[in-house]
Amino acid sequence: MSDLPPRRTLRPLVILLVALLLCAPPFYLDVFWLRIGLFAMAAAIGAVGLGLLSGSAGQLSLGHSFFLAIGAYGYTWLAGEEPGAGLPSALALVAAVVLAGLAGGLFSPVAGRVRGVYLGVATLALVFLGHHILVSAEPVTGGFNGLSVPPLAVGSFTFDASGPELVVLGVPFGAEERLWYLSLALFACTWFTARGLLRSRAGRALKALRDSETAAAVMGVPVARYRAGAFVLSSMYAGLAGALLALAFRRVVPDYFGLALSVDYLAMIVIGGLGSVAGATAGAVFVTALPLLMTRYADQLPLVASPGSAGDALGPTEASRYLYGAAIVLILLFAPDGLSGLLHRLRARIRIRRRPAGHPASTAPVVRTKEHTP
Amino acid sequence: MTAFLTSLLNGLSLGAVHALVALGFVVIFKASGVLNFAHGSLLLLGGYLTAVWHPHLGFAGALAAAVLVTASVAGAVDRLLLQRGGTGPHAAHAQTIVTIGVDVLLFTDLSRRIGGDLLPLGDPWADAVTRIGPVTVADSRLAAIVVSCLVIGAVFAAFRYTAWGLSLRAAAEDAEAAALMGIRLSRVRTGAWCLAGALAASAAVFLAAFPAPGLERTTGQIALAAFPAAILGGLASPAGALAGSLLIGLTEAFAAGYQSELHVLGDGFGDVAPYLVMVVVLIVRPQGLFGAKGAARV
Amino acid sequence: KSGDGGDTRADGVRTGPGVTADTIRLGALTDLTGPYATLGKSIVQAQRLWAEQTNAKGGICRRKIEIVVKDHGYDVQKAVTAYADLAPDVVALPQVIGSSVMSALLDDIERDDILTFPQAWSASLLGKDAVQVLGTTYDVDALAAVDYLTRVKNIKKGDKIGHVYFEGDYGDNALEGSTWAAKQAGITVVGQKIQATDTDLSAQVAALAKAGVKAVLISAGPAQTASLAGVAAASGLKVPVVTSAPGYAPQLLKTPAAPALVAMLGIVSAAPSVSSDLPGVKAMVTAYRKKYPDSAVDSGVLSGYNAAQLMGEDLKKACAAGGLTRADVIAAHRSQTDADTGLGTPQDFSDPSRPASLSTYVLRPDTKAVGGTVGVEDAHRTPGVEDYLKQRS
Amino acid sequence: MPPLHVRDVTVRFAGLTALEGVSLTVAPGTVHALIGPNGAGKSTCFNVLSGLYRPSCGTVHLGDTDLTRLAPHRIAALGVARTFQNIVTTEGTVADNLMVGRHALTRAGFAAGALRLPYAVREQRENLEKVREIAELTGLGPHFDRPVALLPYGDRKRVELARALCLEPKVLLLDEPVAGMNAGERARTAEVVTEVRARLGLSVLLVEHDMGLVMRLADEVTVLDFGRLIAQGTPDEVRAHPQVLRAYLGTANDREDTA
Amino acid sequence: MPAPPLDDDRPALTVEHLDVTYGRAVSALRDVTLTVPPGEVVALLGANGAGKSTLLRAVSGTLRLHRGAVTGGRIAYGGTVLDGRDPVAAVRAGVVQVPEGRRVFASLTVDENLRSGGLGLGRRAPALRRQAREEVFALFPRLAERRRQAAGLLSGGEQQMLAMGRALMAAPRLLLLDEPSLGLAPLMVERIVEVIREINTRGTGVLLVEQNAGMALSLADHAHVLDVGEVRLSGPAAELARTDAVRRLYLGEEPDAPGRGAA
Ligand SMILES: Nc1ncnc2c1ncn2[C@@H]1O[C@H](COP(=O)(O)OP(=O)(O)OP(=O)(O)O)[C@@H](O)[C@H]1O
Ligand SMILES: Nc1ncnc2c1ncn2[C@@H]1O[C@H](COP(=O)(O)OP(=O)(O)OP(=O)(O)O)[C@@H](O)[C@H]1O
Ligand SMILES: [Mg+2]
Ligand SMILES: [Mg+2]
Repeated sequence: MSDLPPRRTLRPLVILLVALLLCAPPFYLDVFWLRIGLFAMAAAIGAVGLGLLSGSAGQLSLGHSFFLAIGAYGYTWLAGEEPGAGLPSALALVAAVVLAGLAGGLFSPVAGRVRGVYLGVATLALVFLGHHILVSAEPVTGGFNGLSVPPLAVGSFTFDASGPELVVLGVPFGAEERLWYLSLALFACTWFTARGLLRSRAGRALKALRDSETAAAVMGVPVARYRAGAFVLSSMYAGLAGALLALAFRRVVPDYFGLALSVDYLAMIVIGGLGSVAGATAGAVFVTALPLLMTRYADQLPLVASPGSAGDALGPTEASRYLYGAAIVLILLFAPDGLSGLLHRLRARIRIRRRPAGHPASTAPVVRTKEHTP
Repeated sequence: MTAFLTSLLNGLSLGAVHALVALGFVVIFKASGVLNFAHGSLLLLGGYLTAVWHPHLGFAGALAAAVLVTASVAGAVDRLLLQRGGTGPHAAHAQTIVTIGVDVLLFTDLSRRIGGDLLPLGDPWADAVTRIGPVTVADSRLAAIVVSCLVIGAVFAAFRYTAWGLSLRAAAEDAEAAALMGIRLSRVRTGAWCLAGALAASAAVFLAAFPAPGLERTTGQIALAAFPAAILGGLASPAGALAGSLLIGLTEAFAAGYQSELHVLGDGFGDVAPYLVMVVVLIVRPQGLFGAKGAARV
Repeated sequence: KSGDGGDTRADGVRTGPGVTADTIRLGALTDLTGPYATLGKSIVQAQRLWAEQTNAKGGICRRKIEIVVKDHGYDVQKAVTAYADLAPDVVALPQVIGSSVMSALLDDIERDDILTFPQAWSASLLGKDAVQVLGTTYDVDALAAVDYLTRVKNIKKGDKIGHVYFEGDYGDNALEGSTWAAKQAGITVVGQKIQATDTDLSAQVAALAKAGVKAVLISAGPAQTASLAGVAAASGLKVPVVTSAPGYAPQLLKTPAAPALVAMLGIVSAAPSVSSDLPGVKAMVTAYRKKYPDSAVDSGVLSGYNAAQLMGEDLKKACAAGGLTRADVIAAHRSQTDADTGLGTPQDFSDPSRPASLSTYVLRPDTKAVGGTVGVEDAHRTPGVEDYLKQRS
Repeated sequence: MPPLHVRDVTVRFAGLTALEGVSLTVAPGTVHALIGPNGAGKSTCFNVLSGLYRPSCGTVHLGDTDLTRLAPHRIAALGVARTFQNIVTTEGTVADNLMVGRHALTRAGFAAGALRLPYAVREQRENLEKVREIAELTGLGPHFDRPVALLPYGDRKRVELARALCLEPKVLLLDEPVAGMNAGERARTAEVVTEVRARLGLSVLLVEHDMGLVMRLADEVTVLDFGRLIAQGTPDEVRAHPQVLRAYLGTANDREDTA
Repeated sequence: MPAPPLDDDRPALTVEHLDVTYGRAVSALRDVTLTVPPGEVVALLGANGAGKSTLLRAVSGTLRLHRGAVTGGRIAYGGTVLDGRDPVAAVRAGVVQVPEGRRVFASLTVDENLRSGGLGLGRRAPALRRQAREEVFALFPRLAERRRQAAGLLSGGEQQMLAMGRALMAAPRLLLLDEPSLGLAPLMVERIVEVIREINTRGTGVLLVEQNAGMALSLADHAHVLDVGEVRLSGPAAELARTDAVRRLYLGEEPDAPGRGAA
């Protein structure tokens, strides 16, 4: 899209600034905030994956939590000792991602053929089947109680507080601080690859497929293979996100990977704005952080009683649920194309004001006609 | 044999209740392209209102009032929250997520009110059962079968033969062209939401009635089972919703009824069996059992 | 970020996180908005009541008790964050609700050395120094249930009994107990696994009827118990049904299934019925009703209050030994071999890998009684329970 | 350039025979027009050629390659490109749409794209150049970076043409390429077709109701009616064919031809 | 299609100083003024992107669906103000559009598509409806053969006929046609011409957007030429047909090039 010259020269500077900003929190924030950050970054990686699938390839998936589970359990089991393969943990991380991709590939008879909402509900099956397996296959998954997650170690450096103590600029680096930088690095990879993909040949083919299967096929796009490919890819991002979440939680339990989690991811990509990496990220931060923050600070709101007080007083969790629900509704009411759409519109408006009557600022296309007779 | 018949009847009646819920999904999806995640909460709302009002209005009165109010709430959600969101290409997605927000709000409020209670709805069937040969079925379930057959038939006819049904299908196909035919898009759509709300409220009665112990805060989660039912039938048609629901109901009942025989697949397999059936059906027919293979020719 | 080193206060008491010169902070990770909201509320209120009473009597170790409550709504992620938020400034957790929450926190709790009383009674929580399951575990209850059926309800060798159980720890653990006990008695168990969302048990009842069971155990929630009893009664499967404490709630007596429940149900529980006339229970019920006139008194109140009192005993003992650090509290706790709060049977906390108590009561529903139950059998030990524990370990 | 042979193709739908034993050959480097009344089966024929429909009997060959049972993307990869009668474009700019047209000619896959491997980046850059040339050629230059959805009908039609050209096809199937254009624009589009044919030597199969255009461009004409072939020959032969006059052109045609 | 009886207070469509903008930035029409007098056929010509469809959208009230808006001027049909209203108002007033690109309801049958055309009229006697449908079938026999077929499976030309028939079911008093000859075979174009003449003689006004200028000008009483959003030429159709610019641009009669087909 139109890159105005001044912005282009500013770009490396902006990137540098953002990178610095993202590296700062471990020095200033306490564990509560760092944890929120960890969850948000992991969620962002997963959301970017789902965004590729839903936003770009037009496929709905409610099975994302299944692939998160594969990543999380995959890492835990592969790196674990008691039940586990005892692989070096860094290798296990990579293998977990591959494993999630394989699982996505196994689903390709469905993912390659079934479209849109149909796929969405078909993937629902994965969540329930997955849960069933996680609970039943106790020797591998630890059953209902799950497994404790071995820390990640690269060489002699471990990403938790167990290794030799590490103090950077006067700040002791515990598990959260170390994991912060790991997550940040992996998130940067995600950002880089996902954006690259969206603008590449494969990304365009996926979008073509979304808008018209026939047209795409006639232009030479192998439909089923690309659909399945998008699914595998999104599973791999989910796997990575799952493994990171496991590292942040330090324990994996099957109940966490339920339908609610899948729905959360769906909410992330739409609230952020479908089809863009930045949107998915923004949505992930919003959906992850908001409830946690609200639960923490809700008791400072007026009318909210402390948890468990007598009578029918409004408890903080309920207050935060209300606020969360209302936030979702309001955001999409005023920004139907999500947070990133809102930003775009603001930017476009500023640009119009700057040079009135110019060439049309490219707004999102308005009416997409359906696929009709060729 | 008795066990088989019991499972069969159980499955049919379960499927009939699912069908009421699934039909609501289908109608909403058709009218607005939205996957209504708030459907379970609407259902809960209908049930809750019936439970609260039946001591004052009697069961029939309370049910009528609850159906009316739930329908209005559903309509209002559509009119005030969803339709405001505009008509962009992603509008249906955004609206789908708005329903998640609505669900959070409704569910939080209702579960705050219901708490851990099990609310009786005061339905006339109470714990009466009927013996059919060697099998017993709860009267409420027989009522469910009858009611949902009637309701689904009516909705089916409305889809086919009334101006509203035609408008709805036309609008679903191409909103702009429908507008050019003088169809009031938002009214048609809101009508569909109201209908779905009414269906959800009536389903609540059967879900909370006798074999179940009463209305709980989790009663709405049954809506999840309606997802596969709706999809299995193909989101396109009410008849599909019925067929899908019956299939799901039967699967569930048989998987539970023959759990010990299915032991090798892990205990509790009955709860996932419907999903497996759904996946298998979708592999064979990606558009669901009754889904048209896309009327647009290629 | 302070370590658990243990500073020594002016009064000579070693203290660590959660304890200052004039307060002792206890934490509660509870569910006030999720599936266990009723239970959570009862426990929180009961423990608040206890704290108030204790503080009125001058507190413990000359310090006021303060209970910090965090609601996780049965959401694991929220629970983990809430724990991270809570853990640094409490000394112990007299309440954690939710098996999956407990599993997710287990490692952290052990690492942080926080004495925790989970409101979950699975045997899988045994064997951790910092975690104490109060009373009996689910399997021990199931043993008692089978014993009750054979002793009182005429279930004989060669009979079949059904066991409907929840997926997860609760059900698995109970099934383990029932299966063992049944095997000893020459009885066959027909299992039916269900999920928390199943509230219509027609299919399960049909399957059990087909199998020809003579009695049914149910390890699920109150809604499931009601449905089971109702359907069974209506379809002519008139057999005794036995559940454990989590499978029953007084609200059930307002449902259509009430007559069936009154007629068929027995409840095995480590705690006496709330309507029992143990003096401790009576006093507590009176005080609770006075403070919370609008709340129902149910078994959650009893177990919450009991937990708080036991925690109080631990704190007192630790104080007497000169320290209130987390390690001191755990040490004090493990030194109790006969803790009796007057709310039921005495408990022995010295061996982390054994249930704290092996005695169970049998109760039955009663529409008129406080808490909806009355006692049927007093606390007693199920014969064979020691053998069971031996083969378990 | 291989010839395209259609032999004895029959297509049936429930209760309807859309094509019945139709045969035709598009000789290399020629423009072959396929005309006929509405519903005669022209688009159906295109759908068979591009692999979207399976004929119930008959075969399609490109040179020696049998296309009859190939998947659409395989056929595209062999160099058969088409446009649609009802415009089918994707969301995104003209450039995006045209780049999709290059799909069969490029190789970078998911991984190469995600990791931005040098060869993928180079490939993309080179193809963008090609695509821009084609856009200029078809008169889409000024719209290159505009979203297609905002373009008027005529320009969207041109996007389709350009996208098909991006495939660098051996055979180009055009379904009513000038519908929705006025006379001047039609003439320009005709020029484009003539030019690419001359430059690339490709064969064109053309469906069009604008007889003027057909007469001007076509080397050979096949006429269908109710799925059956009723005439075949040079434009002038066909124009005089009585059955064609009756079924398709109408008797008034000669008079109004130059209106 | 039962057209309204010929009476003398039949309204005219008046468009005055109309400005239309898309997405708050793209100006698509500027100061466009034209009228469609009662019972006349008015043709609207113009190159791709001139704004013809935009004008029809403005009259029908569907601009909003394309993120466009009337930013100035007014549109009225008789006494009914149409700018800023919704499509329903236009249909109620008797203004019915056949949109560009057919837009039939693909999964509905041909019959149902036709029925949907009458929906804007509210309740109507079934007999009337049946009669209207029979008339459409008489005009396009091909549709009668395909009446139970899903419209999406029709051929392009058949869909165009259906779109036209569907609009006729609404008993329009003013018909807005956006390229009705699109994709039609020459014989069928002649047929459409006859149909337009026919309904016009029954008193229905027609605003005809056409790329087939020869056909349009032969049908129309008046014609206007739009150029990049502004009216460039207007006048009686016959006169316009003699103008050089029109001959060259829209009739394709370049000095040395042979004329192109009527179709
Ligand atoms: N998928 C399908 N199912 C059923 N009938 C079909 C299908 N595709 C085409 N038809 C029918 O086959 C006939 C031929 O259609 P086709 O689209 O090939 O016509 P055409 O020659 O392209 O006409 P036009 O010039 O109007 O585009 C039509 O009557 C159409 O209704
Ligand atoms: N939704 C939209 N948003 C922005 N600009 C638009 C939109 N729709 C049309 N335009 C622009 O408005 C102008 C007029 O378009 P319009 O569709 O009215 O042209 P037209 O005369 O009907 O052309 P054609 O004969 O090709 O159909 C064009 O420049 C077009 O790009
Ligand atoms: Mg065609
Ligand atoms: Mg136009």
